[in-house]
Amino acid sequence: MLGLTHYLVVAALLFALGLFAVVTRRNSVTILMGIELMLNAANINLVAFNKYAAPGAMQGQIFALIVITLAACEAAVGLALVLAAYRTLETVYVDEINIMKW
Amino acid sequence: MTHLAWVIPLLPLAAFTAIVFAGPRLPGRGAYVSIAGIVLAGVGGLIVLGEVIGGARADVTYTWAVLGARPITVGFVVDPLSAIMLAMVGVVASLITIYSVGYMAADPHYPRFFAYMSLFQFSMLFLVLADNFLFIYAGWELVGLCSYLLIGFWFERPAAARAALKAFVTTRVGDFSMMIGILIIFLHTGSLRFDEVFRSIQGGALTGPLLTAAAVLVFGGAVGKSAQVPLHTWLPDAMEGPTPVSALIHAATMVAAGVYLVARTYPLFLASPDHTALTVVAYIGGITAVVAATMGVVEDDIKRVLAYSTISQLGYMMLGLGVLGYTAGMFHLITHAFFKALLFLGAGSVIHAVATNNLKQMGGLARAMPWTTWTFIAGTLALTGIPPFAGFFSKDAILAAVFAHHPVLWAFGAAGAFLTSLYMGRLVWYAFAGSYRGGDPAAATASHAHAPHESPAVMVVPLAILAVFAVFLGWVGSETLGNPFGRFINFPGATAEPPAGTGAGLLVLSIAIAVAGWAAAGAIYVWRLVPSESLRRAAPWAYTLLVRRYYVDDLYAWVFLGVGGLVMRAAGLFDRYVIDGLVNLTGWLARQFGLGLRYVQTGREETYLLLVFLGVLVIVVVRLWW
Amino acid sequence: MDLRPLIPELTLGLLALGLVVLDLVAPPEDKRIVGWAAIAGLIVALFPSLLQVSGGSVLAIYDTYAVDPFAGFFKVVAIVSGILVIGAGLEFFRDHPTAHEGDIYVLIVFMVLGLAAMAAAADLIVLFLAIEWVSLISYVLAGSLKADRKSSEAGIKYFFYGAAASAVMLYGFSYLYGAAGTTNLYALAGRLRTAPPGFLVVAAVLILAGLGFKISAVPFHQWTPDVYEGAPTPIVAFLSVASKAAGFAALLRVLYVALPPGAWIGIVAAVATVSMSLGNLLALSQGNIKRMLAYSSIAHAGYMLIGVVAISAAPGVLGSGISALLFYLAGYVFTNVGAFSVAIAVARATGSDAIADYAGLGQRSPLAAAAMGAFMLALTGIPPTALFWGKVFLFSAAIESGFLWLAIVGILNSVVSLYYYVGVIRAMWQMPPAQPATADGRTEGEITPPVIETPLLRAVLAVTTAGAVVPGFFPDALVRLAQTASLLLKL
Amino acid sequence: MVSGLLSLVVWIPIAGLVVLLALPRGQVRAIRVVALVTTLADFLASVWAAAAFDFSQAGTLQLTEQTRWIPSLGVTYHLAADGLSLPLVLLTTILTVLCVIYSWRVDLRPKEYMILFLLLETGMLGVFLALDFFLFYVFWEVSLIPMYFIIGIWGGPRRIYAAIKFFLYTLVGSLAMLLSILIVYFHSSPRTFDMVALFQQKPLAGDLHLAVLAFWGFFLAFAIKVPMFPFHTWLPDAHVEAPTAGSVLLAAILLKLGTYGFVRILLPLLPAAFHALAGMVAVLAAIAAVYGALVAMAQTDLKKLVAYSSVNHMGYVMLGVAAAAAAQGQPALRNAATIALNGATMQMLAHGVITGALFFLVGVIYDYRAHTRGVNDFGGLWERLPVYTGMTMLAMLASLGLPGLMGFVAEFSIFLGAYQIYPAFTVAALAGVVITVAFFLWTIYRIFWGPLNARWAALPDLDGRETWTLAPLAALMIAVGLYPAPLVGTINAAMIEIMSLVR
Amino acid sequence: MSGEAVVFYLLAAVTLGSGAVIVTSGNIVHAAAALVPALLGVTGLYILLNAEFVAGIQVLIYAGAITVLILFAIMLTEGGTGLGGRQRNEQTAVGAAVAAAMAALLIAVAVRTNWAPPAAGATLPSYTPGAIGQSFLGRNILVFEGTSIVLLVSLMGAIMIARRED
Repeated sequence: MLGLTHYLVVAALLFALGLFAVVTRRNSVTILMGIELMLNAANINLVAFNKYAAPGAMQGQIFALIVITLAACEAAVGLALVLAAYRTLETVYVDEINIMKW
Repeated sequence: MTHLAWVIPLLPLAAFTAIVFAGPRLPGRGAYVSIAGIVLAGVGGLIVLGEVIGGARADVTYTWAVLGARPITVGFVVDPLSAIMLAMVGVVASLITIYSVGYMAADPHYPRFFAYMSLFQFSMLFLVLADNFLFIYAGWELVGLCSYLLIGFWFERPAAARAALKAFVTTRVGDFSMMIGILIIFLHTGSLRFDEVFRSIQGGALTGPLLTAAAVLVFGGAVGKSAQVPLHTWLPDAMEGPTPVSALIHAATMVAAGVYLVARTYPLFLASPDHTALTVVAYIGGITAVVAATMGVVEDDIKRVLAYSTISQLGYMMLGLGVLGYTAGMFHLITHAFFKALLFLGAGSVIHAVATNNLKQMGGLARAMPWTTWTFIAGTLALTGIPPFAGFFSKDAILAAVFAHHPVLWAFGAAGAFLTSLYMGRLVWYAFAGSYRGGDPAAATASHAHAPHESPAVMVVPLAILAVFAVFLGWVGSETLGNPFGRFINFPGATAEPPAGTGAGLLVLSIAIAVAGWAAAGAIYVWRLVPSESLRRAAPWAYTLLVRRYYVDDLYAWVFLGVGGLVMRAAGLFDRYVIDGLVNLTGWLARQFGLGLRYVQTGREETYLLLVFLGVLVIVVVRLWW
Repeated sequence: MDLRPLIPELTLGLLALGLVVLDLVAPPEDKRIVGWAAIAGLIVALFPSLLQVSGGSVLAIYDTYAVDPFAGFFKVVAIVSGILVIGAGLEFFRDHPTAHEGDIYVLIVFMVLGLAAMAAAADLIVLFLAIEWVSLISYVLAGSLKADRKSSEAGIKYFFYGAAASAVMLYGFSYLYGAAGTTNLYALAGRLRTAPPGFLVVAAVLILAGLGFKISAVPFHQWTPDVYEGAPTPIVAFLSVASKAAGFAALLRVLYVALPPGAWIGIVAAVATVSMSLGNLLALSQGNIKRMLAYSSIAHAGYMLIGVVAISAAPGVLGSGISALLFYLAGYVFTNVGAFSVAIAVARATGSDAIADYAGLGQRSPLAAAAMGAFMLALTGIPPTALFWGKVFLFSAAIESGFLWLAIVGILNSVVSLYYYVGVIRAMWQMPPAQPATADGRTEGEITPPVIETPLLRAVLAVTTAGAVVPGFFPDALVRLAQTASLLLKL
Repeated sequence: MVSGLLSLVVWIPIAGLVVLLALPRGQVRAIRVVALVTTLADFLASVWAAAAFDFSQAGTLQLTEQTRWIPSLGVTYHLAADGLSLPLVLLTTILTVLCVIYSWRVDLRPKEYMILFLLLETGMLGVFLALDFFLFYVFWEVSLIPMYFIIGIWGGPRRIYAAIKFFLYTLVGSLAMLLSILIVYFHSSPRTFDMVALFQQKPLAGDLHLAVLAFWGFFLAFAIKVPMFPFHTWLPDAHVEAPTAGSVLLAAILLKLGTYGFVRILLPLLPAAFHALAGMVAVLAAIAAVYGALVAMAQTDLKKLVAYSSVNHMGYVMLGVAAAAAAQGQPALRNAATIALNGATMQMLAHGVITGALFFLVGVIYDYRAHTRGVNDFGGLWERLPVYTGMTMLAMLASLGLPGLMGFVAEFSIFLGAYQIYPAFTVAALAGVVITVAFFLWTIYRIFWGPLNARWAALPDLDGRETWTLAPLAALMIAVGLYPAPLVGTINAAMIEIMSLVR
Repeated sequence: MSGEAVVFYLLAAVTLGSGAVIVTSGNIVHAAAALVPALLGVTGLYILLNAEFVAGIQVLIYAGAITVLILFAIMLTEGGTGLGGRQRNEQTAVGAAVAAAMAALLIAVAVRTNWAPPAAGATLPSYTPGAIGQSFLGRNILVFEGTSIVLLVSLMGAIMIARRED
């Protein structure tokens, strides 16, 4: 029987994939993609919980909608920052961006 | 004026204050003020003595401070013991101060000398009048301070400076012991006043070994101050001070304060079970009497010979007190004060004339300075116990008392008497007999162009007066005259009568011993039957032992300067590197820890991001499974 | 729908929109007018918020928004720091000309609104929205000096760190929603009572990642030094006080209202310990004032977390963790903004953020130096300053709630912190001003020009110094304020 | 009785400080005059306070001022004086005057210098007079900061190290004390920060473990300030680097804050805990007495030597305090404890006067004459500088406890009292006295005696200002040494009162 | 196995498979391209979960806007080749371990927690766009208004950052 747990497991795996991308990728754009995967994983949770755990209202879906919107904002701001950094620092690889440390 | 006796010490104090603030502008550049102070004090002392002989007594007390619920009362006591000391100090100090006018005439720090003298006189008189441990301790320290300042009077001489330091520190070791004794006494009797303390002890407040310990510890102070073995080493060095100082402080008064302390606190010693404390006193005194005398025999410095003699005589006094010869000990203290002051002043007169302390460079002074010579010889005879001079009576009384209680110690005393005659004879022959050996021709042209000559009257007159005392004072303790001294100064329960029938024999024996000493001196130094060189060759080890002063100084130097210095340096290094090192290490570690940790802050985003997730995992894992 | 509880937010929103328009019409060469207008507007907006501090508690807008004294306090904090930071910014941007100066002021005002929402959010969705709102503006502001390499780096680092942290937090929110079936914080509380402890711990930690990032608590702190060093100084000042304050507001509301204490107390205590210790130890070896203040800010997050841990039902201000925290935050706002303001002024004169370049400041610019000295001592917690009392209250709260060891850790850390705070003082008064010798060996006159003390700078310093010091002498008013505001809405 | 007198004493320096702030930096003379007038006024105010003080009731707190300060916390502004604090206040005001006189020639940043001294004065006076824990704590810390600057700006070559060490070390202690204050507060009922009330309540009396914990907090603060044996290493560094007037106040007053805290706070507040740990304190005190003297002897820097002699002397004070603590619950020892405590308090004053004078004297030779403090660099100075030599020897003799001078009265009382309670430690401390004698005399020997070192053939003797700086202290040493009864009586009354709280 | 389950597993496979490509691909353009099926797979899951409106928005915003944005960014920075050298940093192994551990933790929580039981008798409401719109103007108005402000602010910010300084 297909249930809540299935969705949660998929979400968890997706989250882990995103996490893996975030911590191992050098290119900042790919890191951003990883973050989007993590947000999507959370959204799967929200929508799944809305169906199985809180069917009476639609807060989960509303939450997911907001997250999607915010993800877009985040992407816009993030990519703008990446572009700006690319102009001054001439790289998009985050491990090369370390003037400041210690 | 017995009740006003406390004013007496204030006279020299006033003189001191005046000289300190107005020094050179005062009459006689301060000397006259100082003399006025002490002479007035001396007259006062004599008056008090007279009144006390007439039966007057006084004990003036007031509250020093209220500590806790208990007021600590202190005050001054006038009784025979303090009266006789008062008079003795006053008279001797007056004469010595007058003498100093001549002796110190050429010194650039003339006013300062008299200031110190006045301060000392104040302290000594204050000590004598004290009726409690606090004051006696205070006076004790103050006389020590004056001694320190006066030994180091010629502070620019390194030897004098070192001697001063040594004197103060060594006596302080004794004071340390005395303070502990006082603390024990206060703890058990709750008072510092002698009369209350003794009453409590009689009441059983302090008994047994602890009482003995307290008495011996108090005696420790006397050992230091009176230069008894083993704290005797400072006194010969103290001769670096001006000679009047040696006469006043290091012969007549301050060093005798130790004896006075024992006499003053005699009930404490008496109460000690089996007289243990007194036995300790007696043995220390007896040993000192002999040991110091032996060292005197090989000494060439005229003042040092007298210093050893002083130590030895103080040993006699202790010996006397220790064998219940209370009267005898005190009597010897008084007579000794006069004739030893006389001897020192005489030596000073000699030194003044020949500008050296070395006996080997004197000789034949009898012709040049007759007054000095004859007064000196009077003093010597008194010291060596030749009748009818003063020392004979007092020393004989001691020896009689010793014989009564400790025949073994009598042997010590007898040996000491023999040695006394020996070294004094040696001194007299070297200094006054024969022909003048000093006066290096080259140096003679400079300051002492002429041969030695007699000192000025201001120095000779005190010598003469003291000589009178040295000759006649003994009679006040003479049994033939009914021993007025003994009737005046005595302690109930402390009697030392020699066994019946032995009195006359002993008397003869002691005279014989003294004469034998003189004879030996004559044989060695005058007629050269047994020349000193041959003695030296016969027992070189003995000679070296004596010249090295039994290696005690060397031992102390090794222990206190060597080992003590090592400990001190070790403490300094320990503090700097271990204690402070730990403090700095803490700071250093924190800093290094921070320096090391900051490499976690790599500056690279991927580390940061990894640590976010790792952080979450770690916290969860730790919280749930650990 | 009753909009009256939202008057502060509406005021701020209208102000922000008005400023957008003003920014559009203002001539490009004089965008400073936007800043002045923002200050004026914020001062006006301060009053409705102030009224809320002593007002009643109510849940507005279908129970999604809490209007209580607690939120009111944080609104005041946000607005006051906004005013001060814009003032400092007007000073800062004199030397950093940018076409976006006006935009920056507008964004700051928008951020104040977001901070207000963070403090008042009573619903997970609103809270997440508010946090993202604030974060997005923060990223932009941090990277706003585009020509500056450090600023760009700061923007990038901040962004990715923040995005990752909020993704983790969102996951935690989703779990809470799943376990309780509601997004309302107050409704959550009741439904989570039966949740298994393991679940609660995981959820709490996931949420802590996002909020810990906001308040710079270890181990979610690592953006802090780099962003503080690289971002424009006024922005850093704003992040260090307002953003941190709002983070604490959200943290307190989520932890106190929604989650049972057993799930998080131990964790937060540990985080507090590590934050204090790591922040202080790492600050010891910093040579850049902004970086040093970054580590210091991590350490202060640790101190303030003591107030979060110290839940106790004790009456009175001594012993109440929340009021201690609020008091501390209030003092911290003035102190830290003041310190950054001096840093701005010094950097204007010397062109450097190095602490070594503060040498001789005590002689050249006694006023600025004295203010900085006061701030440094205040950050150490030396009386009589506001932060001294703040620490007293925090430690007493810890003791009262059985966390004596935490107070001891705090004290040891205060000692460590003295070393680097005094480092600044030492540079200002004990080091001679740098006088490099010229080629022929003569020394030139002072090469470092004195700080230009503009009236604006003086005003900012006067306000911040007063805020940092006066409560040290007379803490009573602030104590009462914190006490009132600690009454966070409970159902 | 005039109310507000103590406030006047505490705040006059701040008034002067405000005036100084307004003065332009260049008006050096005016700055000095204002500072002098302020400190003199404060001295007169303290004398006025002493005049208003009822010495027949010296044990009770008088001239009390109590107003609300932070009502929400129950913190009050509570000042009062008794036989313990009043002499310390007088000592503080007079020494500050002397410091200002001595510092007349300080040319480096005189404005800041004087401001800091005035601030320091307020801090110190406040500590002695405050009877509310928070007021006390605030003053305690306020006295810390100016001293940091005084060392750090006007100090010697290693001033930066010394100043931060001083600051860090004392801050460790004061924060620990803060913690203990809070612990005590939370266990009081009704909750209060008022010392007098807390002394009566003894909040932790029932819980020895917690009381011991609170004790350690206070102990750390006071022991570091005193400084007691293992916590003393900040002192030599601070003293060596501090400018002369700073050293003087540091030694004479700031160290007393620690011992004052022991007597005023720890004894009556946590008697049981103190009793439990009195043995440890006594051991540390005895170690300090001997070890401090030994280390002092090893020093060749005159200032360091005097600094370590402070460690040694404060060891005596702590021995007295420990003895008092040990007497808790034993009425038989009450009287001995009171005597020891009297001695300890007396020693605070004596050490303040004597060591203050000694640091002035070191400064005289170092600042304006020889520019060296190496004990071995001198020799035979007596010849050139008789007045200076006399003053120094007087101070050193007083310091080594010569009867007739102030230090003896104190040491004697300590030993008299402490012997009954800690005989072995007292004997150890007495051995320390012997070492003290040795190193002071050795120092005198090396500096003043022997042949004159030709390097110093042109040194001038004390000038008028220096003489006037030192004369009052010398007079005090002698006067109290000769006639201690009034001072001891005043202190004694207070000590009886404090011991009655040690139950 | 029901048809729903088949669809679920298919969608899960597509989502996770594409996700794996995203995180492992050496070519960033490939990674960006793989984002589209991954996001569409999630969309499918939304539909399975009766969230049609969310699914629509997901397609619009994610698959449409965000992917395009990302591609733009890649082209602007890497010149469109997607081959910018090494894509993976040194901490791959640690990262994999952390990811695995995190997955394990989250799955454990997902499996072992008793999630909120649906209220008795509660039925799924119809998640029509209309209903959602009603919610946004009613219960969730604050979120709605807030989001609009955030959009405005992000726009301002993104423009400000992305624009070249004149």
